[in-house]
Amino acid sequence: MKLIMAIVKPFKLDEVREALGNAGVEGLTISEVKGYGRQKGQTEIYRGAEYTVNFVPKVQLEVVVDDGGVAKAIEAIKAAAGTGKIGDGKIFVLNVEDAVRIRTGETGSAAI
Amino acid sequence: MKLIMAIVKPFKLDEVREALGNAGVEGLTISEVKGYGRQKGQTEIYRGAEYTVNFVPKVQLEVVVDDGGVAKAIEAIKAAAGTGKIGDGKIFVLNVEDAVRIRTGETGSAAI
Amino acid sequence: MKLIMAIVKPFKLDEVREALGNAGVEGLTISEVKGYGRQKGQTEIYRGAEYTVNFVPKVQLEVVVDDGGVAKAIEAIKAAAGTGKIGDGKIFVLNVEDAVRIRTGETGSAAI
Amino acid sequence: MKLSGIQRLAGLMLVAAIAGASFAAPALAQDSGGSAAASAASSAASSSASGGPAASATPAASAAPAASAAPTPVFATSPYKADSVNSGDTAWMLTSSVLVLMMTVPGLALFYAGMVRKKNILATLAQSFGATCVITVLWMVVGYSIAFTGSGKFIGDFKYIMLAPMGIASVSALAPTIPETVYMFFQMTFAIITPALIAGALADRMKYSAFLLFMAAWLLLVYCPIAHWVWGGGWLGAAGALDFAGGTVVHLNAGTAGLVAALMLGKRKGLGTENMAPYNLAYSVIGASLLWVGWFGFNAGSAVESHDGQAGMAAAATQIATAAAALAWMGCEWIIAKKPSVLGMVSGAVAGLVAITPASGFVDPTGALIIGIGVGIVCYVASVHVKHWLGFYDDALDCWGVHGIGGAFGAIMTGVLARNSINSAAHGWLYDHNPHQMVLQLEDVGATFFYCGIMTFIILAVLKYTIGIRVSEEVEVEGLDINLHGEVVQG
Amino acid sequence: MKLSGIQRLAGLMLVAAIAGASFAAPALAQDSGGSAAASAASSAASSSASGGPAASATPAASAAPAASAAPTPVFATSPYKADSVNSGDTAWMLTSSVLVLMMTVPGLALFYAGMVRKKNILATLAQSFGATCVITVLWMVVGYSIAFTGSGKFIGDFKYIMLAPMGIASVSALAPTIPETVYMFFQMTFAIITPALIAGALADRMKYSAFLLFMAAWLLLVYCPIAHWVWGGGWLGAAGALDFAGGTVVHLNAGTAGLVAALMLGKRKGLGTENMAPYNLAYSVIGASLLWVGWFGFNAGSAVESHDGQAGMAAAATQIATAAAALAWMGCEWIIAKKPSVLGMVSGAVAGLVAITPASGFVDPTGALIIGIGVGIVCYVASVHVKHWLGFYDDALDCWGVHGIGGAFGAIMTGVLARNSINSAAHGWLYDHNPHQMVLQLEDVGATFFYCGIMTFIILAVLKYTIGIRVSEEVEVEGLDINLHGEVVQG
Amino acid sequence: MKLSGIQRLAGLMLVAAIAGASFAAPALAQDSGGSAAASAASSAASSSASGGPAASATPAASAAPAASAAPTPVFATSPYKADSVNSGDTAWMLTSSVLVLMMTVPGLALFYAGMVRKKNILATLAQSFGATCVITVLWMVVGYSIAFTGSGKFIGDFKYIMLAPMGIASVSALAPTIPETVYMFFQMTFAIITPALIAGALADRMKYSAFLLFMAAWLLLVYCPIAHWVWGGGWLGAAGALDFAGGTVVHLNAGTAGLVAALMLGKRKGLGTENMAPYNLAYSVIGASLLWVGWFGFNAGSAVESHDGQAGMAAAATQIATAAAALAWMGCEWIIAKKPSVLGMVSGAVAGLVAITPASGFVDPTGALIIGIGVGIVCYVASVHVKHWLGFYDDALDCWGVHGIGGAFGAIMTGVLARNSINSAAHGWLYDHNPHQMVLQLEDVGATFFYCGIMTFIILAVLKYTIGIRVSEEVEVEGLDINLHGEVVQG
Ligand SMILES: Nc1ncnc2c1ncn2[C@@H]1O[C@H](COP(=O)(O)OP(=O)(O)O)[C@@H](O)[C@H]1O
Ligand SMILES: Nc1ncnc2c1ncn2[C@@H]1O[C@H](COP(=O)(O)OP(=O)(O)O)[C@@H](O)[C@H]1O
Ligand SMILES: Nc1ncnc2c1ncn2[C@@H]1O[C@H](COP(=O)(O)OP(=O)(O)O)[C@@H](O)[C@H]1O
Repeated sequence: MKLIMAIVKPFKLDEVREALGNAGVEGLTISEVKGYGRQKGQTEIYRGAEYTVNFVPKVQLEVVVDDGGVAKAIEAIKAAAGTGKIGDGKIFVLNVEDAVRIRTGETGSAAI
Repeated sequence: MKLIMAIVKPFKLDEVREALGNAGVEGLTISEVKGYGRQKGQTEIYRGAEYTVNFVPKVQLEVVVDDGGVAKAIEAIKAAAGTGKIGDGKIFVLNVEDAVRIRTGETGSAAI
Repeated sequence: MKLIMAIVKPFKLDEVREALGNAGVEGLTISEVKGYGRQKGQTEIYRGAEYTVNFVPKVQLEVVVDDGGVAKAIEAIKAAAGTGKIGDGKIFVLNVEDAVRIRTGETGSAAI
Repeated sequence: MKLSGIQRLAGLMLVAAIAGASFAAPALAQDSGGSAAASAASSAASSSASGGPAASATPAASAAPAASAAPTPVFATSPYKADSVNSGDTAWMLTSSVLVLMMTVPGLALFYAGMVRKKNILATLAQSFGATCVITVLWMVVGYSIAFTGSGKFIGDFKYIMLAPMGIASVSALAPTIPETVYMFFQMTFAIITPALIAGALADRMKYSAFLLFMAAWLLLVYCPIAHWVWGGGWLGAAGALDFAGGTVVHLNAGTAGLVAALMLGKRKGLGTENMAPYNLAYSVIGASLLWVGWFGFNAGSAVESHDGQAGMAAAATQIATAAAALAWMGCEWIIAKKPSVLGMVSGAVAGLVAITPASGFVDPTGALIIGIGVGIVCYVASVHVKHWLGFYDDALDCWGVHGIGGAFGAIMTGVLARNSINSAAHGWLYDHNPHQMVLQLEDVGATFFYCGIMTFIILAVLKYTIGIRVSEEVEVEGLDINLHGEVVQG
Repeated sequence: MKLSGIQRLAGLMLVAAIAGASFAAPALAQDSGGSAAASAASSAASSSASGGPAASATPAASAAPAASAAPTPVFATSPYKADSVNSGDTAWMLTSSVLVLMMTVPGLALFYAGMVRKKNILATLAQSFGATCVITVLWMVVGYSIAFTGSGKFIGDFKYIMLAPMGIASVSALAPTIPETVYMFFQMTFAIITPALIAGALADRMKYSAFLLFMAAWLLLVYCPIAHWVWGGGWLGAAGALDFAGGTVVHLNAGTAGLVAALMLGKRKGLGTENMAPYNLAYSVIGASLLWVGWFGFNAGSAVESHDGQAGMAAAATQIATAAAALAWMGCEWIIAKKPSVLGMVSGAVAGLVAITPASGFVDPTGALIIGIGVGIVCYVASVHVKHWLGFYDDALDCWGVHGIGGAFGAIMTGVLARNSINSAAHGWLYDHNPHQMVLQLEDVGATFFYCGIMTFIILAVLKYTIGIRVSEEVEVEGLDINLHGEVVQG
Repeated sequence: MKLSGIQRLAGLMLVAAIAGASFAAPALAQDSGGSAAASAASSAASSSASGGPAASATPAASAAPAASAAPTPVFATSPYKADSVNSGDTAWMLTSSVLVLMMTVPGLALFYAGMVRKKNILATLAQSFGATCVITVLWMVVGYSIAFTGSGKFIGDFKYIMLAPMGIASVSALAPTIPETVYMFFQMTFAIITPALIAGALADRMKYSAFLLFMAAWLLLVYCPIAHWVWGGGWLGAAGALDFAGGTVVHLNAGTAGLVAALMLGKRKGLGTENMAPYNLAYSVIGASLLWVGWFGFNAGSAVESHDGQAGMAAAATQIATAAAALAWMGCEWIIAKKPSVLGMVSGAVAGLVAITPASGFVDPTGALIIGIGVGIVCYVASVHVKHWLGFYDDALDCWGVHGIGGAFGAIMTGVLARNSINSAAHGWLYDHNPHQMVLQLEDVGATFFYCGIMTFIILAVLKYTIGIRVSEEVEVEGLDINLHGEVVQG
């Protein structure tokens, strides 16, 4: 099993979730994060002085899938999250050694 | 060392933390996340129209433990977080290659 | 590639980010988390009764770097985040099997 | 989503319902010769009765005999000569002015800000706040002059530009017991909230520059003339239409403008797909509460005095109708959606305040109760069901659904339930057997609806094809706060 | 946690302390023949003095001679015949009514909403808002009739159902210088806030349907009768009990009901284990501030006029006692918990407002200062320490600890510090050597405590065994907002 | 950042600009023999005119003839003998007092709390709330006595300690148409907000104990004497300086104290490096709106009556200047920073309220418009550009930039635009050709600036070297809420 960690633009979230659903992903976990990268934050004004916010709001998705499902999932995310503009985000893949479904105690792929 | 990543129901947090403490875990990190899975969100009402929220509030725990402590920790979480109802959550185990305690510079198990 | 996951004190964030920048890190993702460990939370007062908050606000940084850059990055974080006081935080290193830049589709190191 | 012909049709009918009536009116007027006397009588008194904020309430005092049948002690005509400025009336009207100002900032600002998404909270507050500033200055420069001076049938004269002639001791014939400065200020607060109400239909997508220009133009071209017609000595007031505190002048007027504006702006991006639920209804509850509290300056203040029973009766009617409407809306939701939402309660309360506005001062407590229950149901249906079913306009925060429909409903019900024993200047249909009053009310509703609708369209059309009225899609997605004002609500 | 017998005992004693006194009272009354004259005198004047909101304040004017020893110019009796309706008194009473309405929405709503957890914020706001609506309608239908009409010793008559006899020119004998419509509205705002206060004890766990029914029943079966006893011409007022603006009628009454309700509902799930700290005290500060501001309508408004010095003295006393109580509570916390909490400051301020309520209008500035300091300490101990030590009731937001204890304390201190030179209708113990007044105050406290306690128990028992009063455990854990109202505060 | 000599110099010049003027004043006074008569005349009337809150406004009524040229009906002198207490004036002054109290809590509390970071929100609220309590008690104990009693040139006497002589029927010679209790309360609300304003300069870094002691000492040593000079019958008022509602006594005074305090506290940690943007400007908008609304009690209330046109004219001027200033500030930002910030709009509105404070009651609508536009620009430049350019003081929330600069600007413009036809006690430069008035205004500004500056320095120096005035660095970083009050805004 692999953990797919994707960082995308917030307003793309719904599309990405649907795309993953179509790709057979049944569960995922998201969290609101802030990103730092090529894309610079918006410039806020405070007492007339402009200053740029270093961090940009992003959404991080964490999805655990079978090794077989990784490629499909990545494709789905790329297709749904891409705008071609700077700041589209990243996808990272990590290895997961085990998974457990708390409710049933199932482990491994069965738990996903 | 392993990173145990558990997604549980918010109101179970305190119990889980205690259970882990009893299991010898001395430190952990939590974050508020939103989950998507079998359990569906609540239905909010807006101008009389009902709509279901796709994402359910969850708490994600990240605990790094020695390889030896993994089984005990998982058991503790399962026992404390389980309600038998859909949405109880998941536990994922990832391998951690190194750890550092910033304050002292200790590394490896000593840093946990 | 490795994922460096660091948990540091919130008010050190800016310094850490700069240090990482100087260490050649171009992108990173942060999230607000709560930590449990040796450092105990502040005591809030409610109707005259004091109670200690178990969880301490922390910031979690996730940075993916080439294997070569790991040591430098860790050093940078340690230097910038350290105060010598309890609660300075931890750094964990996990292996990343692949990375993708959504915008361009680049993979591997090129995507970081 | 695609729009079936049947729906478009229904939409037109909704409009026709209000429109048709007023065409019928004149004709009907001919027929109702029988009530000529009554009609004449009401016309005679109308300059005060329909005067709403402008009504010198002396008639109410002389109504004492009429009411003296009541099994309670009554007071004779007030100890004051109604033509002399006195500290009590002045105290109440200063207080009322302050209360009505509070309705807009922070009342209305919060009511709307609580219903939008986080990214637009500050921009929504900025709309009410900015409108208040622009209108205040324009009112002083020329607005008051157009609306409340001179004897024109359609607009006032321009003698009061910069309020030059208004000395420390001036008194307006429209408000003989308070200084004109106070009357000008009181009317200013009405002129402020009326355009500001329109913002409810513009939420989340209008350019701020266009918004402020729209407020300015609409004040001078729509509000001031209509206020003059009904309260400033113009043709509608003279005709005998009853509008105590602004059912048509303020609410139907703002609501109609909101409907037109919503159509010209188009729908919010993501409507139907994205979650548009209110970010922080606590703000809306504070806002609705301050609107409720301030509305006593609006309605009871419209007696323009406190030396007899009229302000008190208007206050009582206002409180009763508001509570009844909130309960009615709550009840509808409880039955249909199974849960009474907080948004529903506060919307119902505002609907009640709107509908009782033209009627307060003319109806008794039971009349207020009836109007409240009625408008709670009507506005619930209009805002929650009809809007979605028609689906071709995005009246985001229900400016038309609550103020437009509620204002028209109130104006019409005023004709039905107005009672001579409450205000000697009024002769309603039910109690005083004066069907002709209905004609006048429909005339009032129709005139406001059409004049406002057409003028609002023209103003926005001009703005649209010059500076543009809607923000870019990116701006709308990212949020108005950061893009229009460079600020955000943190955290 | 388990409850030791000693604690239960102490709990009963707390109750007995208040109860016992009132049994003693009559007996004591017999003994105090010496003060018969005084007692008679005070009875004579009492219908106005104890009238609180109902007090025609003419006595205060006639007090001028008494006070004219003061080294400052004094004004002769006011230029008005106190029996004629006038614009100044009417202006002030309209303003006061609006201020008291503002106390409940948004004041009280925010004060409580700021203290609950995020998941219950909207539900808490909905309690105050919904109660306001239900009570308004019931007051118009029959409440006013029960409380403020007729000459019954225990309840009024039913002639005023739907306020039918209340014409534009009616005047109530209880408020001769303002229209009855205004007096009815002013009293309505008191009837609204009193039951709404109880919500503080019900927080986080009551069904909304049961809550609204409870409000309705409690208004008619508890508030209206007691208001009639003390202010409407009933037996307690006639006996000479002094309650200027509602120490017992409003606060002890609501507090007692809160105590009973807390016991019948049981404790919040997770109390003691979960963190129940307020989510956003900023709301509570806004709420407390608006309560403070609005309270001048409550206390100074209870002079029911502004043509002499009584309203002003009541206002001064209110301001002084409130500040003193806030400082006293703050001081206790600073000493004991080492930090002055914001929740403590605002709770102290409210405690001060509560305790000065029955006394304002009867005490001088120094008396107000003493009452303020005293109640700040007493309520701090009751809410922070006694409650936890007893530990058998979960008075979540300290409705009993602040309103119950504070109201009783204020009523009793009124007997001690009331001063004839401030209000000619009052004869206190300390300055006017009239110990008998203490008997009357204790009688008032005891009667309210017992009648309210018993009736509240009956009402809730009926609801509990019919529709049920508490939400399910899941609902309580998930939050009332989403489950009762289908909404949440986002983010 | 390092500070270049040129900047220090400019800083000193800024101070000198205000200072120098007042040295010039007396000299100039000598020269202006030509205006001796006028000067004498104005002195004669000054005890009422400059009286601000203390002004018996009868002159305004007698101004009627002057104004009767206006093409509108005018009212003859008011129906009241101005020396008799009446219900209307009392009603308005009670209302005004309540409005001014609302300016501090919750108005000012929210205005400031919205601008700080999340970790300091509650502590900021606690500053306004705590100051209100401390000052209320001190005002009753001795403050009122020092400021508004006796006939001293510099301070009052101490006869009114504990307000002992203030009976139910007392009347102050400074306010002959209302009870003294009301006048004392009205003045108390001014005494509360003035020190509370200083908190804007202390944000995020002051110890709470030191803050409360500072408020207490500053009230008694700075505010009370200055209030006596100008309004209590002291030398400045007698000299003929015009300050209707407190441009110097309240705003320049608080602003100057803020500047000194900011210098003595030092800058906030992280200024320039950390993001100090407001956490929730919605609070600031609510606060600014309530300040605006309440300010009518401040300015129109300063007529201390409502029986003639003065309160009304003051209200009109206030509304116009406020809106104009908000638009001016907004315009500057729109042009320079390309976006009109919400913080800018509300800051501009407050600047307008500040500047019109001394002028309302003396200027006509056009004068108000000019003052509003002017102060909007001046305060924008001072708060946004000059502050950053000088960079040696951290006036966190612009207490000096808005209240200090705005108050001084308003006081000076009052001398220019005051108009005899608006207030017979005033003789301005422009309309009434009385240059000498400028001398008096500058004298007033200079005296306030120096006396306040020096005394504030002394008070803070004493506190600094005894208990200390600034929190530790850890506390500042972690936040004041948790460390000073043991609470936080959750979520
Ligand atoms: N090396 C990295 N480690 C962790 N997160 C990263 C890394 N690089 C980029 N990110 C995340 O991806 C987001 C988008 O990256 P950015 O460089 O702004 O645009 P792009 O993805 O188009 O190159 C960043 O805001 C950050 O959250
Ligand atoms: N494949 C997955 N990857 C990441 N998180 C998941 C995955 N599946 C489930 N989760 C998380 O676990 C939570 C509970 O899962 P759900 O299917 O709702 O109930 P259950 O765990 O009882 O099957 C989800 O809300 C989500 O946060
Ligand atoms: N085993 C662990 N797994 C995950 N996070 C941990 C672990 N131990 C500590 N942390 C995180 O590191 C933070 C600091 O640890 P703490 O023990 O308080 O101080 P120190 O790092 O100085 O030993 C904690 O608040 C927690 O967020």
